[in-house]
Amino acid sequence: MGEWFAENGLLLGLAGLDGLAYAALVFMVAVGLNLVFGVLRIVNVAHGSLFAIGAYTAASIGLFFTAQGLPPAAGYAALLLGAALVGGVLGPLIERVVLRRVYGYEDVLQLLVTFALFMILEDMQKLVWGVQPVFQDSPMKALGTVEVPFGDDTIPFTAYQLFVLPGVAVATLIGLAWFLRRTLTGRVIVAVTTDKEAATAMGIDAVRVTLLTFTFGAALAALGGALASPTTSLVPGIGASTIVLSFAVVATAGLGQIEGAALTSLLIGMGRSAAVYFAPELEVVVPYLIMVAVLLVRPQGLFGVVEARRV
Amino acid sequence: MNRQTDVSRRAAMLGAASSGALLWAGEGARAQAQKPSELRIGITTFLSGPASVFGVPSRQAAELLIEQINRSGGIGGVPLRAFFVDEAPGADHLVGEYRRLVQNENVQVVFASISSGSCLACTPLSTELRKTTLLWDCGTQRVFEEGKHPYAFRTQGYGTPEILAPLLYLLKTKPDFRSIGVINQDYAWGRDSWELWKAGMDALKPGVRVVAEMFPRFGSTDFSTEITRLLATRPDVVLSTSWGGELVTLVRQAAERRLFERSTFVLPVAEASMQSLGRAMPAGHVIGARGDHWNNHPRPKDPAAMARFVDGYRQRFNEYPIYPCHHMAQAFSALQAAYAKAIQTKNGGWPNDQELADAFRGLTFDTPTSTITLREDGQGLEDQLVGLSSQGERFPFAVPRDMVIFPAAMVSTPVGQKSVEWLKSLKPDILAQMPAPIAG
Amino acid sequence: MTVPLLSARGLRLAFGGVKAADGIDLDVMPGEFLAIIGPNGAGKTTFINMTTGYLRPQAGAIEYEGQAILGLAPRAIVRRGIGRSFQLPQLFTEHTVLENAALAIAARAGIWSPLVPLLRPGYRRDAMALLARFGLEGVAEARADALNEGARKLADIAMAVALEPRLLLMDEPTSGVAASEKMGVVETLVRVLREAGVTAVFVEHDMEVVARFADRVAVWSQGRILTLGPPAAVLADPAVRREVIGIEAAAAHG
Amino acid sequence: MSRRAEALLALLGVAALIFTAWAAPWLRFVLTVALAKGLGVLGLLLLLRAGQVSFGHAMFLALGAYTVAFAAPSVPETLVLLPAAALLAGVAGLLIGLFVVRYRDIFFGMLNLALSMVFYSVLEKFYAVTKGTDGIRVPPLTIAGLEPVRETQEWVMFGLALGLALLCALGVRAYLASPMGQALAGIKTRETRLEFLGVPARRVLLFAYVLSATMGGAAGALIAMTSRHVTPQLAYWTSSGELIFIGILGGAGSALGPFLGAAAFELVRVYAAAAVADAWQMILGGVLLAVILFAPGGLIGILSGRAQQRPAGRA
Repeated sequence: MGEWFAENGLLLGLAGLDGLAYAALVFMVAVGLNLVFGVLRIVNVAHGSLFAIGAYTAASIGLFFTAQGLPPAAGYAALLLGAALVGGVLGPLIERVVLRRVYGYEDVLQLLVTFALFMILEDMQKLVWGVQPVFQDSPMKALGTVEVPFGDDTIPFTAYQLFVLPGVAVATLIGLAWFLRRTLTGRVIVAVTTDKEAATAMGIDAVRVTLLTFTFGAALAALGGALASPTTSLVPGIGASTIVLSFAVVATAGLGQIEGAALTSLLIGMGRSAAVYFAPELEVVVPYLIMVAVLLVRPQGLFGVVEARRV
Repeated sequence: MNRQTDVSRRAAMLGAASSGALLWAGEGARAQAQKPSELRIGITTFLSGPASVFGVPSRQAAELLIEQINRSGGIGGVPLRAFFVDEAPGADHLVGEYRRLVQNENVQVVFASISSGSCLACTPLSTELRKTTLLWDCGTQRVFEEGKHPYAFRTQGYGTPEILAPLLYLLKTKPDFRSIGVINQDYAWGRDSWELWKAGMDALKPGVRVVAEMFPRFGSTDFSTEITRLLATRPDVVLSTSWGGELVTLVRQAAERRLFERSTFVLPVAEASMQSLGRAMPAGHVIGARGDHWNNHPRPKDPAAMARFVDGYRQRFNEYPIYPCHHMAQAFSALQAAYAKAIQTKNGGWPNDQELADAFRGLTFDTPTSTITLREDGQGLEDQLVGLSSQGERFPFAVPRDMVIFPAAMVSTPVGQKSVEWLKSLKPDILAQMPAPIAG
Repeated sequence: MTVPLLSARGLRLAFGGVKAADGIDLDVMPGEFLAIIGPNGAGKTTFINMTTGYLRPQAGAIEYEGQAILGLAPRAIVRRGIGRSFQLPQLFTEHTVLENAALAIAARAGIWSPLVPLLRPGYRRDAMALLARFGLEGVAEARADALNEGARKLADIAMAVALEPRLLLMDEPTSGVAASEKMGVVETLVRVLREAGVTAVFVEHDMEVVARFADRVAVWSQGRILTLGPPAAVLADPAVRREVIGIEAAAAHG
Repeated sequence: MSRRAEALLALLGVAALIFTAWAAPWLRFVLTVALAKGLGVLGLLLLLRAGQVSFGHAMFLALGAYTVAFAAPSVPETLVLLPAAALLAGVAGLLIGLFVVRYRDIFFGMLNLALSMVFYSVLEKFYAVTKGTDGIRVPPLTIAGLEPVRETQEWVMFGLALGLALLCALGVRAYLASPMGQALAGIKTRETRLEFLGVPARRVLLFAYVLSATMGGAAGALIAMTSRHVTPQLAYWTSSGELIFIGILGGAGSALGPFLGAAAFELVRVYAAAAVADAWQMILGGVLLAVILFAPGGLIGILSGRAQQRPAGRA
């Protein structure tokens, strides 16, 4: 064991750096999904589509800015603008026009409504953005690379991957924690998450909270997509693979738990990149194995609270 | 045989009034054919999902070609009409669609599939339903090496030449490489192409160290971990047969982190992604096109035809055609040639399914760049053009320089042999047969 | 001296800092009707939950018919003959009352016959007979969630009785029942339980019900038993009147 | 729906299926696959009865399909492979069920999803054995030792699927009416009460789970034998989503629902794909949305005139 570490310790360190960036992106998407699930109790399959549309929108705005001759830093404004636009327009639209009609329906129907939305939005992306890969990497290029020492060698990492992604994720985590615990609106969201009936009985306007939370969750998904867009090329189908991973995070984290989502994302990110180095055939199943293992030990998820069954 | 008719008769009786239907549907491939009012073609291609990157341009090419052919009188005076089918929902859905095309839309020919999985699922059906099927883009060597398909023909090259040509090119231009890392998509093509490459490489240059074998999930959007691993292990050569959005992402992420400065890349399917990458594609790496149809082909057989197709496509769709468009054009070219041959054989009569298939066997047809011959097993022989990536004035994206045109027969597995076995039996003297590079 | 049917010794259970059971000792005698009274949060329901295997005490022992039952799963305890009803009636809300009753009948007989309908003639007859004992035959075909509270309480108890328990623990059988129906509900269930010879422990807030129907009363407070005795004596106890009934009266009016 | 109406509907459905399969030969294939999927959905419906949504049920269909693909070269006999696939899926259902029936709601759904994705990855990753995403081709099979011609083979598979569908629909109908089936429905509304009736809720759910896995295995085997090609896509999460889709489209209220839903689903998909090959997904999504919003009882609900009845809210 010690020998193995001596040999592979450095590689493990590199894997950690990669895992961090990956975890940051996973977290951005999963935390929004988890927040929405906490309040609406709907597993929103269309969350992945919001991620994809956020990415496409941010890239389009970024390309437009570049075409206007704006400096690369404007790319960052494009990311935020894209996320805000998608969250602010699509979020309320989906919640008010579709989801609101099915509250009180059986879980499976609510879930399927979002599945239907997912199918519609997937084809819509194709109609709007076509099928050729779209990319816009000026935000990543603007920051250049950082040489990370590796034995006698150095390995270039992009500063975007090393600092921006984890930085935004940590800021989101801290900001969300502060928002949920210290602001009135945040506490209301927590109250509804914990016990919707009681919260409504106390006079909380559940309709408003629901709209707000969904919009917020949609914006987080779109921001995740926007953040991912400079590092990847956007093609049809990126939403489908993102969402299924977020499902695993939500169940592992515990419902509505943002710290749980952060820890789970970190576990998944690290586990995945370690797998790429040492057991590539496990790469895809790592998130699911983590989930099964966690639920075996903690049936309510990492940070989940046992829901009191009233008798 | 007796047993079969027995069961058949019983089923006919069981199925109440169905005996009529059995006769009707059992119409043989040898029945006399009437000249139809239109020549119906079923085309399966990816219209959704990640592979629509190939599927949609090829559909556009097909529509353009059909218009052109119909404007000049169709085939044998019969106008063409295409029925497109999306491959994305999977093989089980596609085999149903294949049946629909044949049994309901009454297509005369099916152009089947980008995905190897789809081809493997469709070719047996071509035998069952006795319908001529052109494998217009899929590359798996398994189709014709593991079975006989009298009604299936591949109007382009396939995995073995598409891998062997870049390998030979690498061995010739960078003979002293000692280590290699591979990063392929995790599906049949990614796996098969590595197996082919490894077999050839071990035969022609034994002792190359494989420092990383990575098969990230099909549809991956991030390769930073894989790139870090390649940066850390410093292979002389990085092979990737990836395509589409994944190749674009891989190249951009690798270029940003200067992996292209440490290792020589070999990208056999690069051509389709060059436009998306534009100036982001680094120069001096081995790139292939699954054929010989690079836009800067040094000596196309019919430059006018090449220009007509490329310019026509560009005018309509505002982008250069990529290799699936060329493969689609090859399928149409083969179709025209085969019908011409069959109609001539029949003295002007319209061929039935059997006669049409007979016309395809051994057929030679023109492409803008060369000619392709369909061997007796149905496999087409397409030349391979490989070179080093370079950026220039003429195109806003990378095209090859120092191009080598590999004659198809040189790099294709002989009929009746299996690719991996054949590659293992290669001797280094094959390098001596390699034509000289053309500057471009 | 008769042997107690149920005997609890030294039960302790705390949730965080709240002591829901702080050394409970209690014997339930065969055939008696024992009422448990006390303010909310005194640990009355906790006692029922511990006895029926729903909660596990941190310390103590429970014997039923001379055998330890602590640590058994609820359904094992049910099978030994301890039934319970719930403050919030636990009916299968999407089933009819008849189906609810028939499921209880089937549960006693064993449900592992996947191809014979639940409402086979035998079960239907037994279920109707069961409902008739509780005066519920008129609502047999109604969906369980359409009943009024009194009927729901009776249906809930009927399902427990269907298993032919020897001891029945009832958690507030009259709470939420309209005042006009309350005595009718209690009279019905006391009649059925007496006929069946079931020993009963019930948590109750209505002192009139306690005074009329209980053989003994246990007064609960902060996880302990304050007093235990015949209703007349206990309800007359000034401490009980002040600590328990006073609060009850105030709560009832608030 | 009354017994007579249901029986009438079933008869009409069978007649319509046979007529369509006879009149349009290419639909015979589509309908066979639809019947097979309906069988898989029927299993899923059992779990829905308990209020549990398995988001990974397609793994059992894939298991059945791959059983056929792997075993067919050595045992090319339909009447052996079909029960073998069902049995194997049932055993897998028992093993997986022992684990997942301890969980409810989203945890149940997501664990099933996770396990199906693990299975999907195994099918995809172990290329040397499974041929990866290319999938495995199923050789022609014998039926009771005979090798029928293609046309007859198609009819036999259609008949087999139809027979099995009817048999299972009747079986499920009886099961759901039995005390066990009613207890299963009790898990959805009052699981605590079940425990206090002395009924082990987990075992009730486990029985349903094994049953649904077995039907899933049979469904997968039928699909493999009909399409004669299996790919890992069968186990992907969207395939599981599709099964739930079909269940709701058809209506969860009757054992006929899944088959009605599956036939409608396959036909809509085929015709949508034929009409607009690159936006069929959007059409399916639109249909699904419309059904949930305007007819939550599904097609069965519409047919029995109860489309207006809203589903019960969460208790």
